Amino acid sequence: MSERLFDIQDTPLSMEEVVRKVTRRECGAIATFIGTVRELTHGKRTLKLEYQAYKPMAIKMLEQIGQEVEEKWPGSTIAITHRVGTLDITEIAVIIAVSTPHRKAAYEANEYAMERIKQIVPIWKKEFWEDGTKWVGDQLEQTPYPKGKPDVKGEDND
Amino acid sequence: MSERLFDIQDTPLSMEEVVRKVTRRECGAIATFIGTVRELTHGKRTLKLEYQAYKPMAIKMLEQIGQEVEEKWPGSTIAITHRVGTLDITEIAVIIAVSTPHRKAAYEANEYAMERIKQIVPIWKKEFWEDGTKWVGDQLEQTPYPKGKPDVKGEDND
Amino acid sequence: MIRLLLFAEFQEQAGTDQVEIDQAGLTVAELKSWLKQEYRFTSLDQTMIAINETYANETDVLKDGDVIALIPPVSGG
Amino acid sequence: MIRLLLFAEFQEQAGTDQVEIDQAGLTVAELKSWLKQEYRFTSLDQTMIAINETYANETDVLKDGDVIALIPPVSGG
Repeated sequence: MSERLFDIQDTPLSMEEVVRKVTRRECGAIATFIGTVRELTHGKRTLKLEYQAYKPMAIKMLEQIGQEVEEKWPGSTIAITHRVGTLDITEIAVIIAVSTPHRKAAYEANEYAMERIKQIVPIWKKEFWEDGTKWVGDQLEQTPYPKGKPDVKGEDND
Repeated sequence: MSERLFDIQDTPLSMEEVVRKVTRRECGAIATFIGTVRELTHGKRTLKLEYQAYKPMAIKMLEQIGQEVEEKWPGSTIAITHRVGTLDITEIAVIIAVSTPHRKAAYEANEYAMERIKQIVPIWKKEFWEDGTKWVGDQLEQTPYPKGKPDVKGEDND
Repeated sequence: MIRLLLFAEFQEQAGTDQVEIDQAGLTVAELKSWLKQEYRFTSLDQTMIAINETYANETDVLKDGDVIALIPPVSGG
Repeated sequence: MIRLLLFAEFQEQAGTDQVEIDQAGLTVAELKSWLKQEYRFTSLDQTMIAINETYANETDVLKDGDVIALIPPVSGG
């Protein structure tokens, strides 16, 4: 089992493993977010997804998110693993686990990390529908890079 | 394996099991909260904890929280399992899993459920320290029942 | 008869997890007063009463066959 | 030489996941213009350039030996 706090892998993700990485004696709260492949988006049926990553850079960006989280929520520990390859409906695409001494911070830090993943981590999703395929990441989900580039410093996300 | 969405059990809790109960094809987001036994609280060292529940009523109250969540966040599914008995440091006391079509609601509903557990579910925690024991649940953590009784209708928690 | 369930500190104070009481007709408020005298329980003021697994009001009346529980401030989670 | 990594739609448009280019000295902005002509890539305006695994500015200059990547809007999570 990998002990990397931030990882990209092409095999099914294990909640137990990611949560274990952040479990510590001084923490009473662990908030976990699990992103799964949803069948219907805006009424359109997804058959499967494919995720592709620029792996070394994606891991660096996940590590940066980790640093941001630990600065904003002192005492927190975060681990993130993102899946790549072909995923079926209900399979897990990403797991974020954050442990903190107190509960509120665990939720906040987790949500922050998820927002940042969607902004700066070089991972792309290809949707497979009954009538075609598309690499998403543009206006389908959000306006990308409103400032012309990803907000790599994180100033705009409080 | 139990298929009760709301349960009290005296054996170690499984994240995989609780998350599986809320995994659905139409949901892309699952927020999980895991409460673990923390070693230090306000600088005092905990050796272990004991949880006791009024089990049938506790399950009824968890079910009520589930109804509240499904009313407040339509389309969500929630499962909660609470442990009873003696727990060592880092063992899991409670798992709350909420699946929703969209991410934001999963975090919100999860946090709401946790607040409600601490208000209305008849479960008690006994702390074991090096110099003694105590059933907590009074001013140590919060002022209980500010309105003279638990807010069983949930009006005050938005 | 009415069955009275005891948890946490009350269970330890009483040395048992339940007792039978013959107090049908009392209100919840009257039950608390009676318990203070009979069992010398402390901290009953912060304690809720459940009747048949539902939180009761102070004015609710106990009936024969009810299952009553003392619910001190909870601390799950 | 400079290695140019391609992902997602660019990888499919080019039919390969990387190409070698001999364009040291160009700025990132100039590289984008060159790529538009050379490969007829669409949607380069919304695409970031990474130099050696770090997001680059439009004015950064490519050096020999750099590993460049086209980063279209990301969609992980």
